[in-house]
Formats: sequence, structure tokens, C-alpha cells
Amino acid sequence: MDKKIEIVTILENKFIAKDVCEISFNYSFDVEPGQFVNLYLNSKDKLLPRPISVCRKEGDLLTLVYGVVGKGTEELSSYEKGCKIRVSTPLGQGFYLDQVERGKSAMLIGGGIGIPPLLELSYALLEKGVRVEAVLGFKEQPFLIDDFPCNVHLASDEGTVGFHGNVLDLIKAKGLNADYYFSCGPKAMLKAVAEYFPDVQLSMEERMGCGYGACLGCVCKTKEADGITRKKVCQDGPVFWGRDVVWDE
Amino acid sequence: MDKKIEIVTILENKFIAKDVCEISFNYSFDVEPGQFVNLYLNSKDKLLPRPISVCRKEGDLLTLVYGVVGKGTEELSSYEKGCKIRVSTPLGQGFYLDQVERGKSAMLIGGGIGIPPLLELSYALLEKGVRVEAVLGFKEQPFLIDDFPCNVHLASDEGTVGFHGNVLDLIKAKGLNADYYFSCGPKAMLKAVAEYFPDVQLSMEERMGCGYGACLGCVCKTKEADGITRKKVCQDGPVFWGRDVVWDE
Amino acid sequence: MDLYFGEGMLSGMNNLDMSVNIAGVKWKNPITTASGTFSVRESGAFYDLSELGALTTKGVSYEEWEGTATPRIAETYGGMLNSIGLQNKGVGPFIEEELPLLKKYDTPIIVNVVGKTIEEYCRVVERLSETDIDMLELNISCPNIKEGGISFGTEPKMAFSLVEKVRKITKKALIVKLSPNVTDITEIARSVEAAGADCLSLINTLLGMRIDVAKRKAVLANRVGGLSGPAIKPVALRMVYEVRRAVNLPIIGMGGIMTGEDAVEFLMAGADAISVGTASLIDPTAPLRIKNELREFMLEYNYKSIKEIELLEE
Amino acid sequence: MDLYFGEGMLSGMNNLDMSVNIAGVKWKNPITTASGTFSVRESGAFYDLSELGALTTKGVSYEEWEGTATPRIAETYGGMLNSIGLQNKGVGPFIEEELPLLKKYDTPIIVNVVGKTIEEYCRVVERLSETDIDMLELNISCPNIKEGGISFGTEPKMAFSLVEKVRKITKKALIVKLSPNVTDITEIARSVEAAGADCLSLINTLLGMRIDVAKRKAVLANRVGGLSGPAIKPVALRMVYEVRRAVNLPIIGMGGIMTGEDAVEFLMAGADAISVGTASLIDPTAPLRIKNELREFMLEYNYKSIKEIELLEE
Ligand SMILES: Cc1cc2nc3c(=O)[nH]c(=O)nc-3n(C[C@H](O)[C@H](O)[C@H](O)COP(=O)(O)OP(=O)(O)OC[C@H]3O[C@@H](n4cnc5c(N)ncnc54)[C@H](O)[C@@H]3O)c2cc1C
Ligand SMILES: Cc1cc2nc3c(=O)[nH]c(=O)nc-3n(C[C@H](O)[C@H](O)[C@H](O)COP(=O)(O)OP(=O)(O)OC[C@H]3O[C@@H](n4cnc5c(N)ncnc54)[C@H](O)[C@@H]3O)c2cc1C
Ligand SMILES: Cc1cc2nc3c(=O)[nH]c(=O)nc-3n(C[C@H](O)[C@H](O)[C@H](O)COP(=O)(O)O)c2cc1C
Ligand SMILES: Cc1cc2nc3c(=O)[nH]c(=O)nc-3n(C[C@H](O)[C@H](O)[C@H](O)COP(=O)(O)O)c2cc1C
Ligand code: FES
Ligand code: FES
Repeated sequence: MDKKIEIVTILENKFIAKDVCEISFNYSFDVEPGQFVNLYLNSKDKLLPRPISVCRKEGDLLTLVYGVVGKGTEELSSYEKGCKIRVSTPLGQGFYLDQVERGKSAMLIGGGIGIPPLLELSYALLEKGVRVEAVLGFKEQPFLIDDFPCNVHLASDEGTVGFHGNVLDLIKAKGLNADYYFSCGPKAMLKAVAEYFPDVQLSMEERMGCGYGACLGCVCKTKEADGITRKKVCQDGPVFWGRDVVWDE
Repeated sequence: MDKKIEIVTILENKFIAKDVCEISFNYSFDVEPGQFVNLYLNSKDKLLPRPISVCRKEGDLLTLVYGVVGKGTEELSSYEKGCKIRVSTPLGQGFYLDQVERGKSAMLIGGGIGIPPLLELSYALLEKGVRVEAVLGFKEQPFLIDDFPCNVHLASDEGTVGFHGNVLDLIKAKGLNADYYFSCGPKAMLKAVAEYFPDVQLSMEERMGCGYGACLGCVCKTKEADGITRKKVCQDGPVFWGRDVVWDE
Repeated sequence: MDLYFGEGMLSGMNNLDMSVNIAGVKWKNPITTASGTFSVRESGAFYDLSELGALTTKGVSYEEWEGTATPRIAETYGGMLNSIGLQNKGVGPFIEEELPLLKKYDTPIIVNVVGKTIEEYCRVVERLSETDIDMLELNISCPNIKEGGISFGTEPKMAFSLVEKVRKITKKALIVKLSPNVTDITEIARSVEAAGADCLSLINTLLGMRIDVAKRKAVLANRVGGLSGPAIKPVALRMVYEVRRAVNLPIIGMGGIMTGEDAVEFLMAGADAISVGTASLIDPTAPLRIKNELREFMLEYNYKSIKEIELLEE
Repeated sequence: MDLYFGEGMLSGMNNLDMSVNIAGVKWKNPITTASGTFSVRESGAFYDLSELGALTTKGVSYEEWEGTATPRIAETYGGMLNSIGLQNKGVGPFIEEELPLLKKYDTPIIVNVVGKTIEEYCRVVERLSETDIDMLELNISCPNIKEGGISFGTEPKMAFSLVEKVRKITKKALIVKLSPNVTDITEIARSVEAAGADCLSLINTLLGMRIDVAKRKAVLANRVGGLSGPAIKPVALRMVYEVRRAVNLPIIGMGGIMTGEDAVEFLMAGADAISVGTASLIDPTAPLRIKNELREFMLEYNYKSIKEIELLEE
């Protein structure tokens, strides 16, 4: 009985870019980079939790960054400071950092609303003495880039900031590489990254029911020793090894 | 096109007795005593309007008094000052006051949460030069009694205030009578009152769907020249003549 | 999510055609009122009814129906139950009192017809066929009192006989309204198509119940009632989708439509028009609002006509 | 509305008996988990599963089932759609990996069984009958691939044959779980009673659909899915009420139960026990909370046993 749903009071909830919000509240649980929490909405028509990755944890302060992409995140963005919401304890398998060695280098490859989880990861890697650089791609307007405690390469689809093109074009153009690769972003990007860097760790997304492993709503096809299986993104993931993911759905 | 739904801002919403709340807001529409408004809740699980009678209208300030009897009124009682809610323009047939004559006398007979609509009525009658007295019955704790601008006789089931017994017992015991009778309260009380004073005007209640006359959810059986019909409480009522109501449902 | 006005906007909104042709009757737009949730006088007090594609009346029987005892309404999570029992004054008073009011609006009139026997349905249809209403909607969810009270709409053969008989006595456009309380709605749809229906409407309410735990009895005097509202939308949408693939008739879709987006879901599932029911009880101007939201959707996604609104991949 | 502690309180809470006997199996209280919404490891991380009346597993097939493609989940107003497609590793891994975990709790175990043919159901039941599980729950909503994919649960004769065959090969208490997607659920209930079922559970999900209007396609990869959650409660309650009057078997009621009050409604409609499904996805400890709310209700209204909770007037 190590899991529960907490009621937290929102300390801040504000737009940091067009359709991108940052929410923070006090949260006493230990989180690993790559894990997520379930946020439950207050209105009674929308019942299912919204999974949002940990963006930053400092002391007891948890910060999440989410895109306003539908009715639920729209409602979330309307909550004001002081409003209470239900939040789960940390969930899922975060990035695999056990084998990471001091002095080696890591590249974090993020696209759009996939960037937030890489922030907490960058701090964790630096703490382990790993050299970190981030390659971040945006459609247009960038966000969070100044928060990364490392060298950041920027790319944008429209050429509004940094390199004109996607993150992989940028990586190829600059000939960037590292010992470890970590990525989060749109499915098409993750697939391209996994083809280029097969030993990348990917943070995957899938529509969820429960978000804690009870319903099998959120599966991701992966290659295993004994064939292809469907693993739970909310529990076996969200982090998977790029080389294991089967991309046909 | 004389009807609409307005969004109003709550000016005050407070308990005035156990499980009884008073809510007020600015409202620019003319109301007649006995009319009601539909209040729509903000949470999305409960869709239907809650009909609440006009208790008092002074200038642009509308005051309603409602009992907290179920999930909807419970939610309503939690709304704070400044909260916005949807409210209909005034609905229904109020008390019939056209024929009321100056100098005559009226008795208002109210029970529990049926008392609020009699308050606005008392002012309207006084304005027409009618002498008014009110007979008000409570289970235990009284409310609104000091707001009535007329002589008030009190009764309570438990004998906690005034006469120990129900309003009709009190009327009989004191031999009270008048030229006009008006009543609102629990169905059993209304029935007893109508049997004793057949020309009483009653404000009836029924579970409603639309509350504005479109669905036929809220009917009350009445005697008409051509037999028994089912009239809409929300439109033909809520005020009916005691002698017309058929009490078998 | 703000609206994106695409090229459609540049060439002007006049380019946008919301009209539909339903079984030979032209509607200005695909929005009508669901039977039993609309009353010309009362709804007309809230907005201009000429704005709608068509006006659908509550059920009309041959003689007066009393309806059921009260309480007739119960609230449920995201929906409601009703057991009005089709209370109405009968076709005579309808023609004399209601129809003249409906005729004042520049909008086609659909009269919903109910009966307890095939003969009763036929008599109502006969009377209405002499008037200048535009379409008939047969509510076949009524119990057939000659067959032990089984609903006409749950038995393909009974539904067929009813529609076949009615078809013979009227030239009016004939909509048949299907019940969702069946194992296979496509079976009923096919049988009423074969019997000569011009159009289908679906869904009517799902049978449901609520209990008052303090009183230890059903909330409705009638115990069970019809469930409607947003709660039932996924079932309604699935049935429209299934029926679209089973018959060629135009379909009027309904069941829990609250917003323009809901309306679009039904149009994409295969409906040619849609009805707004319970939404009107919660927001009396809902049909008009939904029409406007549908128009905004068409502008945003650059649809030029209602017909273009359909699923992409099948 | 605060709680009123009646005389029951004075004589102590020990007087209150929440236990039920379902087809010969004693449950501590009438609350179980609805199949597919509970997983021993994951749910057990939130609360002590020994607190429940019984634990019901997700569907178990003979060999591994892959389930359907993603997305498998769609949210609806007051409910959700799922098309998990009964993904599971098969009865062998179930017995080896899951069952030992379930046995750790002091609570009867109900295993939900699925199949695509009668033979497949029988093979699963055979394997499970050799174990020390307490009850079997046949999910008869699966499509019968030998009969063109028609669901076993929508055809009384097919349901009868399935239950009859299974009955012959097991002595375990046999629950049959009914599908609500039928014209007359009492017909199916009677036929599985006649075939030897010990208990009925209902309802499974209603078939539903949602469309993503921006993408112009169904939200679910499988297009249609099963609707569950509070939205469907009135339909579920009506079906329990109907089935209670049609058969003598104990009934496990479910469909949208979110609160103790909802549970009471089902008990009053005629259920002997209840399952909590979708509520567990929204609040992982829902079954426990609902148990506690049911206990509070019993104290408030002075019920001494679950059996006393029934409708007053019929
Ligand atoms: C493990 C995980 C971590 C995530 N972390 C973040 C994050 O840090 N920041 C961020 O902006 N977004 C994140 N997402 C995506 C986020 O959960 C969805 O954008 C959000 O749920 C959409 O909700 P909505 O109501 O606005 O959208 P709607 O489309 O209106 O939602 C309808 C339903 O679909 C579900 N849904 C829609 N899109 C997704 C999706 N991509 N993944 C899962 N469920 C979805 C919703 O939860 C809801 O049940 C994450 C998703 C997962 C699975
Ligand atoms: C014309 C009219 C005027 C009214 N005026 C007042 C007033 O001034 N003060 C006051 O306290 N109450 C008044 N009532 C009663 C009030 O509407 C109900 O107490 C209230 O709707 C209960 O809502 P609930 O959600 O708390 O109760 P619940 O029982 O949880 O409600 C469930 C459903 O039943 C309906 N309902 C329950 N009881 C009634 C009822 N008695 N009449 C109509 N619908 C009901 C609710 O609207 C809702 O749809 C009036 C009713 C009518 C018809
Ligand atoms: C109060 C009420 C009364 C209804 N009366 C009728 C009727 O007379 N005839 C009919 O065919 N359908 C009737 N219906 C069903 C609706 O027309 C509609 O099919 C159903 O409610 C589903 O749509 P909705 O969810 O938008 O309400 C009624 C529904 C309600 C809520
Ligand atoms: C995600 C999910 C998976 C389900 N899987 C199964 C299953 O494997 N076997 C089964 O008999 N029912 C299954 N069901 C149906 C539920 O057990 C239950 O009958 C239904 O959801 C109605 O109850 P509820 O509204 O409380 O969820 C599933 C339901 C959901 C939501
Ligand atoms: S969302 Fe339920 S198992 Fe992952
Ligand atoms: S509540 Fe709809 S007609 Fe009165």
C-alpha cells in the first residue's frame, strides 16, 4: 500500500507560452525523472485522470508543464491559485539511470510538449556527473529553454528560433552525438530518433484509462525475447528503449 | 421572445437556519409574488434546473430562500459570493391579485420551506391596501418571521416556538379567518388547508424537467369544467385554486 | 483553442451552405427539435423558431392521452429519466390549437405520431395528411396493446406491419423513429426501410430507473422511464453509425446532443440532420446555439456544405 | 445532510452484519471489483484487498489474447468507452503468476472467463476448476466465432448451450455475466438459469462510439467500444430490477456505481451484491470507500443486515 491519491492546493498555474501552462503545488513524494502523476479534474463530466510528466521537483515543490490541447487541459488551465485538485503519487517507470556512468555524455532530444520531462532528467544526470546537452524542437514559440542547466540547441519548424527544421535534421547537420540518448516528443519524432539512435530511451504516450496499471488501456507494442508483447505505458513505461518499440499502430 | 436565461453574480448566500439558505443577486426583471426562477447548477453531473420561488424583490435585488434538501441544493449552498450562476427570467403564474379589494383582509398560511414566497406576497397585498396576517408553521427552528411586515402567528410541530401543533390546528384554535387565503407548504398541509378554506390559492410543487412549459414533466391534476385535466405546475401554476386541485397522486 | 478562420472565411460566409434535403423536404439547416422537448409557444418565447431547419412536435395521438402519474422526472448523472406517458390532447385539438402557431414560422413542421394499435396510428396519420404539415415522424416505441404491450419498435415484423399500413394512407414524407432498446437496431431499420419509410430518426430514450434510497421506492411513479441527455450520446452515435451502414434512407440523429461538436459527431457517423432534445430543457435556446456552433465549426474546418461532413477513412 | 445515528448506533456497530452468501460462498460484505477494472498488484498498492467481499479478476482466456489496437480508451460525458479486447496472457500464466498473489488475501476469488467458442470456455473452466478459486464468472458477451461473431450473450439459445456445457464440467459456483445490449434481458436471464447458472451478474458494458471531429475518425482504433461509468447506471439499475422479477438466482449488480448510495439503489432494485468498475479507475480505492459509505447508510437508516435493504412497496 504505497500508492494513494492526494488533494493538493495549486500554488501557481499560468501560461508560459501559447497553449502551454505551468502548474505547481507542494508534493511530498519522491519522484524519478520520467515518472508522471495523474491529475483528476474537478468538473464531473470528465472522469478520467490526465497523466502529466514531472517537469521539475525542488524540495517539496512539484512543477508540471502541460499543453492545452483539449477540453481537460483547457479546464485545468482555468484553475486558479488556491484551487484544490486530486493528484496521484508518482507513477510509472522513469528513465533508466542506474547504469549511467560519471564523466560520460548524454543528449536529451525533446519536441514541443515532450520537453518538460527532460528538464528534471537534465538535473538528475548532472548530479550523476554526466555531461548533458539538449536538442529542443518547437513548432514556433519556445518555452522552458532558459531553465535547462546545460547547453541547448534549438530547432523550429518555422525557423522562428534556432535551426530551421526538426531536431533530427539539426543533430545530423551539426553531427551531434553522445554516450546516452533520451527523448520525448511527438510519436513521429520518437520513431525517427529511435531509428537513428536505437539505444535511446523514449518517454511514450498513450490514451489512458486508470493510469495506474489496472485496466490495460494504455499499451505499447514492444519486442521481447519471446516475441511481441503489449506493455502498459502507465506502468512498464512511460520510458521504453527505442530498439524495443514496435511502431505499427 | 420575452424569456431568457441570465448569468448573475451571487451577492450573498448564507444559512439563515438549519438547512435553510438565503441567496441574493441583482436581477432586473419584474416579478410577481408566487412566481419562481430556475437556477442552473454549475457542476456537470446535475443538469436540470432547480425551481425556487421569489421570496423578496427590492429594487434590483432578488432574494430567494431555499431548503438544503438534496444534492442540488447542497451544491447551491456551497456557492460563494462572487460566484456566477445561470438564472431564468421569472416563470409561472403567480398569485391571482387582480380581484383583490382594498380594505379587505388576507391570511397567508405557510409551512416550512413554503414560507418564503409568502413574504413577497405580503408586501404586494399591503400595497393594495389589504390587511394581512400570516400563520407560519415550522418543524423546529423558525426563520424569516421577523421579515414579515404584518402580524404573525407561529406554530411548531415540536412546540419549540409559538403554538404547539400545525398551522391548521392553530387557525382552528384561534378561530382565525379572512377574506382571502393564500398558502404554500408541504402537500399534506396544502390539502388540509384546501379542505378547510376551499377558495384558498395554493402554490404547488412538482418535480420538473424544463421548468418553462416545454416537457410536461410537472403536471398537477385539476378539475375543469370539462372534467379532470393535468396542468403544468411550471406554467399554469405554481399557483392553483384550492378547490380545483385533485389530490389523489 | 481559438477559432481558425481558413480560406473559407476570405471568400465570405455566404459560400457556406447549411441546408439539407431530407426526404424531399428542404431544411435551412440540419437542426430540428426532438419530440417532447419542444413546445411552440414556450420555446418560441426564447428564440426565433424560424432559425431552425425544422420543428418537431411532441407525440400526437388520436384522442387525448392523460399520461402517467407524477413524479414524471428524475435526474441522473449526465442525463434524466422521463415518464411523461405521451400526454397530449389528441389530433383534433392539435390541428386547431397548435398547428396555426407552428405555421407562423418559416420552417418545415414534423408531427410526431403515437398510437396503441396500428389502427390508432393510421387514424392520426389520416387526419394529419389532410393538413399542410411537412413530415410525419412515427414514434414506434409505443407499446402495442394488441400484442401484450410489446413495443412496436422492438419487433421487426410488428414494426414492418405498422409502417406498411401507414405508408399506404399517406403521401407525406414519413420518418420512422427507432427505439434503442433492441439487440440489433439494423434489423429494425432494414424492416422499416422495406416497409416504405422515407427517413429514419434515432435514438429514442433508453429504458432506465432510479431509486430514492431514503423513501425506498422508485423515483418515478411509473418506476421506469426513458433515459436521455449527454449520458446516452455514445450509444446513440454507435447506432447511427451502424444504421448508416445498413440502409440508404436519410437519418436524423439524436441522443445527448449538447454542442455543435456533438452535432458534428452525428453528421460524421452518418446522420443527415440532427435533433436537439434534453439540451433544450437545460438551455432553452440550445437548438439555436448548436446551429451557430455548427456554423463556426464549418468555417473553422472549411466545410462548404453539410454533406461534406463525414468520416474520412472507412 | 449529516448522518443520523439511530438506535443501531447505541447497541454498537457490531450488531451490523454486512456479510452475504452468494451461491454458497460467504462474502464479508457485498462489494466486489468489476472484471477488467481491477488488478491484484496495482489495486493492492492502494488499499488492503482483504477489506472487500470478493475479488473479481479480468477476463481469462485459454491462450494469450493480444487485445485490440490503441487507442483503446475514450472519455465520454459521465462515462468512458473501452476496447481492451480482453488482452490477457491465458489461463496458464494466470494460475502461475496471478493466482498466488490473489490467494494472499483473505477474500473469495472470482475468475472471469472468456472464450471465442464453447470449447474454449470449457477448457479455461476445466483448468480453473482444478485450482482453489471460489467462483467462476462467465463473460458471455464475447463474440462466438463459430456463429458469425454474434455475441453469446445476445441469443438465448446460444447462451443456454454455453452455460449448459460449462455447468457439466465444473462444480465451482458459476456466475453468468449478462450483456445489456439486448431487447429483453429477462429472456437471457431465464435461459441461463435453466441451463444451470448459480448466480447472475449484470450489466456488462453498453456498445458505444465517439468520433474525433478534428481527425474525422473514431476515437477508438476498434471504432466501437464498451460504455461504462455513472452515465449507464439508470440502465443497469432497470435491468437488475427486471431480472430480479424474472429469476430466483442471486444477482451481482453493477454499472456506474460510484457511491454507497448507488450501491444501495442496486441492493434495493434486487441485487444481492454489487461490483465496482469504472469508479476504480477514477478513484483507485473506490470499492473500499463504497463499502464504508454503505456501512454508514446502514447505520443511518438502521439496517441490521444487507438482506433488509430492499424496496418497500411493490
Ligand atoms: C505518461 C504520460 C505523460 C504525459 N506527460 C505530459 C506532459 O508532461 N505535458 C503534457 O502537456 N502532456 C503530457 N501528456 C499528454 C496529456 O496527458 C494529454 O495531452 C492530456 O491528457 C489531454 O487531455 P485533454 O482533456 O486536454 O485532451 P482531450 O483530447 O480532450 O482528452 C480526451 C481524453 O483523451 C486522453 N488523451 C488525449 N491525448 C492524450 C495523450 N496524448 N496521452 C494520453 N491521454 C490522452 C485524455 O486523458 C482524455 O481521457 C502525457 C501523457 C502520458 C501518457
Ligand atoms: C414552483 C416551485 C417553487 C419552489 N420554490 C422553492 C423555494 O422557494 N424554496 C425551496 O426551498 N424549495 C422550493 N421548491 C422546491 C425545490 O425546487 C426543491 O427542493 C429542489 O429542486 C431540490 O433539489 P435537490 O437537488 O436539492 O434535491 P434532490 O432530491 O437531490 O433533487 C433531485 C431532483 O428532483 C427535483 N426535485 C426534488 N424535490 C423537488 C420538489 N419538491 N419540487 C421540484 N423538484 C424537485 C430536483 O429539481 C432535481 O431534479 C420549489 C419547487 C417548485 C416546483
Ligand atoms: C421529456 C421528454 C419527452 C419526450 N417525448 C417524446 C415524444 O413524445 N415522442 C418521441 O418520439 N420521443 C420523445 N422523447 C424522446 C426524444 O425526442 C429523444 O429521442 C430522446 O430524448 C433522445 O434525445 P436527447 O438525449 O437529445 O434528449 C422525449 C424525451 C424527453 C426527454
Ligand atoms: C477497462 C474495462 C475493462 C473491462 N474488462 C472486462 C472483462 O475482462 N470481463 C468482463 O466481464 N467485463 C469487463 N468489463 C466490464 C465491467 O466489468 C463492468 O461490467 C462494466 O464496466 C460496468 O460497470 P462500471 O460502470 O462500474 O464500470 C470491463 C470494463 C472496463 C471499463
Ligand atoms: S491506463 Fe490503465 S493500465 Fe495503463
Ligand atoms: S417542467 Fe417541463 S413543462 Fe413543467
